[in-house]
Amino acid sequence: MLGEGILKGMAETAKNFFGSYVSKERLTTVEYPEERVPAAENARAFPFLVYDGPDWQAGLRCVSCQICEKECPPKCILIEKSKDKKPDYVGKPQFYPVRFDIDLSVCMSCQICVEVCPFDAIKMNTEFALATDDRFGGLLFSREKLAKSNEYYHSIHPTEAAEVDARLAEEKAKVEAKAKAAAEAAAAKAAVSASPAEGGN
Amino acid sequence: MSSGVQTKPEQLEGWNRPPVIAPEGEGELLEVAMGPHHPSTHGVFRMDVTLDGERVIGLKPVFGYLHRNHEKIAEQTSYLASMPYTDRLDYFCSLTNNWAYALAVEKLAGLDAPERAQYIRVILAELTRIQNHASAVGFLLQDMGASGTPLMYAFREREKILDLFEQLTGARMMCNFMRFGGCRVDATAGWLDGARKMVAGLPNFVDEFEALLSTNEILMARTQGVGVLKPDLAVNTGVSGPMLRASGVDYDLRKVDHYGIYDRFQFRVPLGEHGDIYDRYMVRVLEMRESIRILEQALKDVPAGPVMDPKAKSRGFRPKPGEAYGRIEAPKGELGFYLISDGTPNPYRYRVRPPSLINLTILEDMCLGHDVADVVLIFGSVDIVLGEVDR
Amino acid sequence: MLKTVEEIKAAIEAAIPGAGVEFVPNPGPAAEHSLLLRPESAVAVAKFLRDDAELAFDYLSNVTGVDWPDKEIVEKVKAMRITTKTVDGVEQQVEETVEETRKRIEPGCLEAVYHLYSVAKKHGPLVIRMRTENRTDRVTLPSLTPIWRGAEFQEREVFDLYGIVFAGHPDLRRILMWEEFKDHPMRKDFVEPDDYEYEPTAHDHVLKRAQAHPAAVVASGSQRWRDEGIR
Amino acid sequence: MVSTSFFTALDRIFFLLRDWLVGFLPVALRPAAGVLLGVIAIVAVFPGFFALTTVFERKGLGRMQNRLGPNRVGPFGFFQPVADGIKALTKEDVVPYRSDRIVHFLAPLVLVVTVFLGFAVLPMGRNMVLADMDAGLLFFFAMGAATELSIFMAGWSSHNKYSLLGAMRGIAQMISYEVVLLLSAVSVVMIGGSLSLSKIVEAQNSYSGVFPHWYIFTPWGFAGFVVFAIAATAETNRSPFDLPEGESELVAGYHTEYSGFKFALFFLGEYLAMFSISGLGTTLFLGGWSAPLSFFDFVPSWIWFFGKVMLSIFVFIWMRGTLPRLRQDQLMNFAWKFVLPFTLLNLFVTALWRFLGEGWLRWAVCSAILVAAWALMGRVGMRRKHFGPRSYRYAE
Repeated sequence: MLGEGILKGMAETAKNFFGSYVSKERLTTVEYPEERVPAAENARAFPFLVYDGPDWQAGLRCVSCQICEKECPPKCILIEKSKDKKPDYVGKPQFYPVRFDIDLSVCMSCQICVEVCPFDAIKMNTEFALATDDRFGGLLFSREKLAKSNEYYHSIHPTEAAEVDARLAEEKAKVEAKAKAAAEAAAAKAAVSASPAEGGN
Repeated sequence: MSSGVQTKPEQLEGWNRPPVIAPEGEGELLEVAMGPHHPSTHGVFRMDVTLDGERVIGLKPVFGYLHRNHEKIAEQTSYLASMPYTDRLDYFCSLTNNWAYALAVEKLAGLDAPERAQYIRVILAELTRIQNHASAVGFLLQDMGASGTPLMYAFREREKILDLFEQLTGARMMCNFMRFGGCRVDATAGWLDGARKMVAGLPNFVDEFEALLSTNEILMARTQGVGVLKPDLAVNTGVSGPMLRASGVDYDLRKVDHYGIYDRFQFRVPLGEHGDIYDRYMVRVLEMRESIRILEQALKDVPAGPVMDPKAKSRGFRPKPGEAYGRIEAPKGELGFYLISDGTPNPYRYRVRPPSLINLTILEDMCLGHDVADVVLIFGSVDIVLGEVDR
Repeated sequence: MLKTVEEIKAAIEAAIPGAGVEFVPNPGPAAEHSLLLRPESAVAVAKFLRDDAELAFDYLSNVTGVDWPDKEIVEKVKAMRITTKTVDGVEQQVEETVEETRKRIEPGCLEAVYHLYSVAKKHGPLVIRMRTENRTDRVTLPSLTPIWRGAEFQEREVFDLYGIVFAGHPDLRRILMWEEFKDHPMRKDFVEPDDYEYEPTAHDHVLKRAQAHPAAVVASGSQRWRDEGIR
Repeated sequence: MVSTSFFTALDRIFFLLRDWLVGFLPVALRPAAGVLLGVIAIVAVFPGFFALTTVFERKGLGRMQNRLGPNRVGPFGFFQPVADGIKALTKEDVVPYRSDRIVHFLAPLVLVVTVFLGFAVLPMGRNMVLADMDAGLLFFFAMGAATELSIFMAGWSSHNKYSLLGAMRGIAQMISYEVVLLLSAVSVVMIGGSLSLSKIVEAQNSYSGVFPHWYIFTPWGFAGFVVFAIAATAETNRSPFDLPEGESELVAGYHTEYSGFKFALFFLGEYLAMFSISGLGTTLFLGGWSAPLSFFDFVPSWIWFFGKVMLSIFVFIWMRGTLPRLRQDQLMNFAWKFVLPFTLLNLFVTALWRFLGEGWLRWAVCSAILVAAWALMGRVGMRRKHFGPRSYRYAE
């Protein structure tokens, strides 16, 4: 009969009208500034630089290899390499960035910098509300603004950060073991080379 | 450069132009520019419509307002760096765009995604298809004047699917998830459980969605017999996706090309008979049901294993010289990527075959002789995203 | 089942004598070999491909252009040269192998690539190509839009972005760029005009590039930009 | 007894208020002042009602669409219309350069004035009618027809293609449905025997046991009400008959070129028309201000009237939240080929009802005729237009 479909549809909207008062399934709205959905663990917004230890300048993991700068699709990263070197987390002397700028107004949150980074130095933040009224440079983040502690990284991406830490610790252990072995070998060698001299004495 | 050589349509053999519709009686014709700022052009799109009263006797689509030369950008960056740009083609279905591009590069470089990655890809692609079809139908009904109710129902479900995407890929729309030879991260058991729970609720949603308007007399009167596209013309025009199947042509790349692991799943391809707007609407709704079936099967047994081909590498990726054309059944139609490699880290030629653009070829033919109100519906039933049309 | 590209080539040549179809191999893993059509016979071949009962390539999936700029090829050529030498007081003509470096310019072309599938037989793809004679003035190719309507917008796009003129296209206008735009942005030698739609951003290396630009103008295209002052 | 007199007083509260206020004036001025007060009350109350309705509409639509609706301005968003009003008032009033400025200016005024005039004859409570004309129904329809003029003025003067198309659609639609609206009211007049709206309400204000004698509870009355509701929706340009505005096709139809307060006036006019037509429908078919069950008689009559109007407004909103829009030719076809014949048949059925006398026979006969006619005409119409549910095949 003419009108059947219309009545069916009206029944459906009526169901939703009343349903929205009782069912959370139907009324999915989250009233944003007052209540927030907790960020998913994988969520990504904009990149930041990880540092270990208390001093961000000393602990920055970035060795200024500039791979991310090259791979960044919108080319929003600018890195200036240092002239001198400073020891990294395993104690090996490395370059460090004297300038590391990310223009977040250009960044498209694609995470490719994170993927290509061999040093786990750049990670994605979950903070997305970065609006500013300064159009020229308000979103140009420099090293100071980008540097976030490893603890912060643990707080936003716990699983991932634990994995990274384990990997780094493993590498460090390997390097240390190697260094120890090398040192022992050197000591042994020294001992060997020293012994004739001793004997000579 | 001159604007090229113009040949009159009637001089061309096989040129399947629509019949020229003459205005009735006397009086002036009305030329209306629908767009670029118009409530139902789904973005910045213009249709220069010539009207005789309310009857359309001419229509020229005009686009390019969103053109950013995506292909040129891709030719100037590495293969990997184009991946996030593909998200922005059809921003409703970034994951299928990812897949199409990854598929083309895999073909170009001879990579293969491992089993588990294939499953995850299928799950994500079908979720994408459901949310795209739901919103496409919602937008179509919105164009019909249904005050956004169906659209809001579609968005309600889309919200849940996007939540899943965010949990897995980190972003809701610009997922940038697939990689050449696999997926970027693995799906956790918790995520798969969440997806199962979500999928279990989907049939309910489709039922509700159908009850709302599928048999509504107004909808049937508005859409049946309007914007008819005959199957042979559809094939000749390169129309693809639900629009082609609504015209009754059995051509679903998931069945034809056997890409991914679609061979393993039981699903049917719904076909329309009349090729009108109602068929396009219903084919989309029925495809959602089939997608749910695929999802149920895919989520049942996701094998364990790695998600990346061990041969694949993210840095210094240089495929051998050659070319490849990879295409998948994206929600909007056949999405293809044509790549030529010259052995350098950047593709020599990178081409997107945008289903939205090519499905628009036939827009004028479908609209001629109908009312201006129908133009909006026919356009809505094509289901385009301007990000993909203009690239 | 789809015949191999060589078989299709043979079929075309049997059906259309003098079609002059050339086989273009694809060295990559995809191994999608293609056929190079001659512009004169392209429409006839395309019609055959579409209408042949066995091939039935009724679905044109993808049309695109490729730009192959003029290439300077430096190659070492071993040449036999006949030199006159005096051996033992007798002048003799001796053949000698000399290695010499030659530079030659391989003329570039614009190429249109078509990917064909068959909906009826569910096979494909068949890749066909056409090449223009050069990249400047002889850039006309026959349009395949009369055979496959699906080429309509895509050929317009190729015309717009590459500048291939498709003879026989019913409505060849720019499609993505605006009508007044000069030059063809997808060509390899296209130099982006840095100065249009310019607005200062924090991401401002563009400005420096723009200032350094006039020296870098190589293509006549961007010179034209400059001359006509489009901004 | 105290309570009875209290409720009587409450029922007459507006009269008491008026008499008290008028009492300060000299006797000669009292009748005129009384009328003036009534006019002021209507002009003040209904825009307030409009403001409330916009919030309820948006919240109701929101709930139907599983959203919250406006909830930012004031408690539960109830001050939203205040914000909207301020916005409309402070907005720039843009008049297109090539428009006919005078007509462009007059169009919203004509709309609002004519719509307000319609309220004069509506009995909003026991004896609460501003001008109790003998031909009140006729006056109401005359005023309703004048709104078409304003729509055409707006569409024509804007010098905009969308406006023109919208206005053309509006005129065609409103004239077509005017016929249906009138004819469906005629059946009430046939039974009620009067064109005076107060008399029509009085005729319905009696009870069998506890149940009222509203016209909607008769077969012809129900059919008449359905037709009246369809025509009223079309007349007020509400969804699914909102073609003159046709948001997705014509941007905003005849008021595309209006901004600021003129646009707000159009908006006001649309809602006022909705109230007045709901009021008329209530009066004709839903027993006007009479109570739905006899023992609720003590509740003030005006509460019932406004309650019923609110209910019909809710139905308007409900339809808007559900239904897609018709197309122009379908709309006209529906009016002339379906609704009009059905209304004519309903007139015949009404006459039959009148002369069959009391008893179950007239119920059975009249219902059967109407149901059969609706089903038959619906089926024939759908078959002629080739639409209906479909089944789909699958390729394996």
